[in-house]
Amino acid sequence: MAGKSGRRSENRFIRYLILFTWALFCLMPILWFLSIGLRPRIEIITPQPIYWPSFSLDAWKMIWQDWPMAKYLFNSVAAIFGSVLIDLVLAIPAAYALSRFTFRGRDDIAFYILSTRMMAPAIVAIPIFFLFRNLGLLDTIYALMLVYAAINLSIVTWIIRSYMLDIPKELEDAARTDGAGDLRILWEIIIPAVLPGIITAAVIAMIFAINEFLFTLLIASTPNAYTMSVALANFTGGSDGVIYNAIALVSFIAMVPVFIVVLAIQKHLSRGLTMGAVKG
Amino acid sequence: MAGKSGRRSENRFIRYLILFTWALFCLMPILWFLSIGLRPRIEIITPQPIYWPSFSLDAWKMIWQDWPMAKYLFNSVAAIFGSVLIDLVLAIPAAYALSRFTFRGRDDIAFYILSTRMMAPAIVAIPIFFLFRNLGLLDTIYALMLVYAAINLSIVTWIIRSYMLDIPKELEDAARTDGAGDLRILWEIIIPAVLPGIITAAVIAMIFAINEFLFTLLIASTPNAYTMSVALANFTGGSDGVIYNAIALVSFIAMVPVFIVVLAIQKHLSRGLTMGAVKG
Amino acid sequence: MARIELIDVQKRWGHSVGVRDINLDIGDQELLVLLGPSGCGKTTTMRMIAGLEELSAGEILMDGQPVTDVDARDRDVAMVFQGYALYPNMTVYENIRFPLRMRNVPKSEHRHRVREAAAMVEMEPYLDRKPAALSGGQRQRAALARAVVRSPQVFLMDEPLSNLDAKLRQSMRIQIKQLQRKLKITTVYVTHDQIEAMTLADRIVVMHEGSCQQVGTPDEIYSDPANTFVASFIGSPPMNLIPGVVDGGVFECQNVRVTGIPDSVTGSVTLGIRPEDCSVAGNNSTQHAQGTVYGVEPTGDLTYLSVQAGDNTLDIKANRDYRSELGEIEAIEFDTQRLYFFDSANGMRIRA
Amino acid sequence: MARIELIDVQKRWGHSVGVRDINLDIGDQELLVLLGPSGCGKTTTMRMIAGLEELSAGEILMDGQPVTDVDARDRDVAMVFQGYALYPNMTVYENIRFPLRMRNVPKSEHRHRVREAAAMVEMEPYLDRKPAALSGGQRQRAALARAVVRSPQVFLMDEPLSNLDAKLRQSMRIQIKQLQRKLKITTVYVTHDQIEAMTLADRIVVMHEGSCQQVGTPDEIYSDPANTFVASFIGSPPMNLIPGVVDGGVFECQNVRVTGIPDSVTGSVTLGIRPEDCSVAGNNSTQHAQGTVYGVEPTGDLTYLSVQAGDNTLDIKANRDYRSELGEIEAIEFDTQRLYFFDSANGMRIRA
Repeated sequence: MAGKSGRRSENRFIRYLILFTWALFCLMPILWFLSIGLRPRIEIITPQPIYWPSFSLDAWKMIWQDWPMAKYLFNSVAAIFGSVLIDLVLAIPAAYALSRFTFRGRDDIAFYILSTRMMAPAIVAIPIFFLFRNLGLLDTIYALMLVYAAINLSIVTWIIRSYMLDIPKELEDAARTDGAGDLRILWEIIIPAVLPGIITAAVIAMIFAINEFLFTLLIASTPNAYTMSVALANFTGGSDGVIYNAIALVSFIAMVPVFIVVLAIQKHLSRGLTMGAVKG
Repeated sequence: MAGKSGRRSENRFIRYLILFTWALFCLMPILWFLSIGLRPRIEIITPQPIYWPSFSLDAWKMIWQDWPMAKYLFNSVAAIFGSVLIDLVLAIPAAYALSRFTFRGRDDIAFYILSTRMMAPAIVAIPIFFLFRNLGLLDTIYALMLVYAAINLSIVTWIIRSYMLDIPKELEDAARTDGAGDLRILWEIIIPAVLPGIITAAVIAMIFAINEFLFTLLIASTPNAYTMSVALANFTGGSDGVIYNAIALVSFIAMVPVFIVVLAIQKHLSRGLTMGAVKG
Repeated sequence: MARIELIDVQKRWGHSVGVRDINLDIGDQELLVLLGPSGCGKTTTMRMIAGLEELSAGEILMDGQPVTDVDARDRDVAMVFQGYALYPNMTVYENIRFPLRMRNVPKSEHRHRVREAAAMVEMEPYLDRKPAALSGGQRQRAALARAVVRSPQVFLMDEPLSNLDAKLRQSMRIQIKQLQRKLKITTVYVTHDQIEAMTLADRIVVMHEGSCQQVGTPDEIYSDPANTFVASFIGSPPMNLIPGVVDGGVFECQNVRVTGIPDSVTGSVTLGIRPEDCSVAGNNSTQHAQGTVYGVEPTGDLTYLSVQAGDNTLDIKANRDYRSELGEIEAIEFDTQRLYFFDSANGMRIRA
Repeated sequence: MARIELIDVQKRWGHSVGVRDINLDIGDQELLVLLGPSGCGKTTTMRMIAGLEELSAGEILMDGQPVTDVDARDRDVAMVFQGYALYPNMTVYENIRFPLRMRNVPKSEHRHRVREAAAMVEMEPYLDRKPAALSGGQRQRAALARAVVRSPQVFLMDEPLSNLDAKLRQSMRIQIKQLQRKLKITTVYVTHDQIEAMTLADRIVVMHEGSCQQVGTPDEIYSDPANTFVASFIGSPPMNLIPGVVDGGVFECQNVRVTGIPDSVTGSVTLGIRPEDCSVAGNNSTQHAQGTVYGVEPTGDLTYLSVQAGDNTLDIKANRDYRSELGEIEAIEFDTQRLYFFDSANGMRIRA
């Protein structure tokens, strides 16, 4: 019989090794980012390795002076929040219908929702392009809102629906015998009960919207509708070559609104997460 | 007191109206795609509306004859499957460690995982670019594998972990009193029990990998490592202008491997989903 | 203040029948218990009374008015659910107030009526809490207050005590009975627990596979069961049922022999005898059955004895001092005044 | 075949104490029940015996050998869990075989031993099923077979019957007792159900807030409780505990008066009397207490009566024919041979 304490510490070592390897793999990009964004451009493009990097705010100055970054930031924020709002307005009643009422083809719809997320994004890019051209919405943030909303609608619906499935039917029966109609049940009972789910869905929709690149590139053809992520593309071409440290910094700025939102709703979000929420 | 049957049918009408609006919004892109991919190019670029579109396989012929589509398809499939494999190998032990062992900073790690998904993709693009340049992996599918794996590792870990949290502690206690060690518990008890979660995570990682555009563009600088989604970019520039119907068709082909996988594992996936799995 | 009539009520889902041809006349202020194993249709019957489930056939009347097509929200019915169904995002106060808001009771009355209802179930100190911060018993009482607050015509209770522990269940049982007596509201109560049914009910309806097996007072159900299902469902342990043959006034089967059976009983029958009407035979008493001791369970108050007599296991409530070793042979005496006979073919009671 | 000794065993988590200074000597082949309300430390104590929980202080010996630092997988102990803990991805056969594989039992023996274990609990027909396809009772039996299969030195059972319904619980109780007697394996059984403890145990350990209240046979625990906690935890309904004052051999409190108290009892005491030792006073009998009827619950076999006597509610087991209306006045007689007295200050028993 092996001594317990000996094996315990050995186990602990293995655990930390696993976690360390894993964290390194996850963290790598961040570490690299830190090492690039705040260094002079000359150090980055030189092929020789640099062991003692110097510090510089060149890139920081450049992005604010040479480019309308504030405008891009506003476009990003407006398009993303607008799209999330559209998603919630459409998804909540649809999710309720999908979770509660029985009708033919209900399960097919559920499967369809998943499939749409499996399409390469380009598949939907083209038709949307034509649609907006015909509507005269090309190159506006309204077009971006609608596109982001369309991309995310199915997944937002799916998340909210799966939270609604967890609400006991009894709760609705109780509200009905208490005298409430369908709309009041949705508004007073269901929505408050799935609030963590709604918030989780909204955050995930935000993440997807921020990550969106191709559609934005297609729709936003002038700085009028440029978002942060497309603005980055500007740093990759042109006579100056790829301006890596500027890209790193702009990316960093793009994170700021997200972090503010996440901090503000953290309580609800973590409640959603501990409810076994973000299972996908 | 209102008659029940009267209100019932009225309710039903409202439900269908909600669902119809919602489905239309979701389906729109697909319908447009269908209307474009199989029409002659001339009809698409003309500004006049066309009410009776004609049918053409021009685009179909072009993409196979003029471009190495088979090669791109292979690159896509290899990079995506490789990345999912890397993710699973790293994520399963890490998720187990995160879900079972108590150590300091455990909850911070969980929060960190979420935050990484909230970064604009470009933020990690640059450091990765340099890393691969130094490793000599630029323009290979191995680089793509590693990038996709790095992007998805945190979310894959998170999903698997949340399934593992649902496994009763009793199951492990039972295995331990039955004489099993940590590794056997993981392999014989935990992994089979979270299989639906692993499959769900893998499918979601696949979806993310397929949707990935920016990194691929950065890494795959020649057709040697082009994937389907980047190959599409070729149809958007050049002397021919944007070849919309070709793009639509290539997108369609890109979906095929995903559908094969999803069909093959559908049983497990739907089990995962009905377990309230895809809650995010 | 309502009389409820169910006339030929049926519920089918496709080809499966949930409830078949139930006829009930529930008197004003009565406490009627629907009792049966899970899946017997008792909850479905209650949900049809509530208006939460459509009838497949038949009619429901309240005070003589048909309500079959009236929606749940328009019936003057309050229901208490198995899982309490408290609204998790509202405080206890808001929960109790919810039915008043929905029924458009004037706002000025709300505070007063909520307090009154809460006081009835001693929930006043907890009005500001969310349901998650309450214990099981407190949730139960909050759900009761919500049902009470608008003085409905009918109370419906669907296994309201099944999520409580044994001790709490007993005290809540008495509270519910007191409340119902005080408010004089017609109540339908669903349970699978025969003790709950016996102790609460004015009348019990025993249900099995969607149909009604027997309707009667607790005493009638216990001492005058209509068939083997009712006999075996009531009592803890339930009635011993011994299949055998009666010939010339003598009941016989392996290891069991009872004489002096009335003439009305002949042929293939099932003999029923309750565990408390069996005893370990003394030296001078008649031995009706014999078998090996299979289990001896002293509970302090009395001793549960099970004896394997041929193919039958007999449960006996022996006195608190009885002890014996597993495997011993023991002789059993029946109280011959308390024998029941059932037709072997259909399980129906044979009455003398 | 093992004797288990717990010496000054303690479990703390930070500042909260789970188990304090438990000393137990569990004999070979004994069935010891740890009984107590939830959170009393009984499961923690069992998990420390299993090796699933580290001790904060103290020592555990098996057959005289210290095992405190031995990992769970290396102790020869089999455990049955409350949720059965069957491996969901394996068939019943694979589940039962799992401990054999893990303990490197030669492969050739597997089939034989699995079948033997399954036969013991009548699970042979279900060997190919997955746990999800089994009923609650079948899962319970499969878990038992898995524990039995490798003939461990010690069985640990953590509320194994709490997820079963009342009727199944009773029959499984007898099966477990039979199995333990047959295999002669030292068994520690955790439960919060006093009936289970009374009927199964060779000895019972009553626990409360992490410490041991009394150790004894079921008879001792029932008829000779050491303090008010044990007295009020055992019995259904539990013992009536009436605070009052004894002066000159007379116990008195509001509405209760008992004479002839032994001299050893004086001052502020708590009088204990079990519901079955109370009865409704006849015309010629002594009246020890008086109160208004608060609840009458006929169960068929007997009638639970509760009477409000001053501040105390008395539970009485009246005979099956007893009936009365709520609010009536009723006089109660005690069996004066079966009175218990406890010190009001610390709840400890005062022995004559």
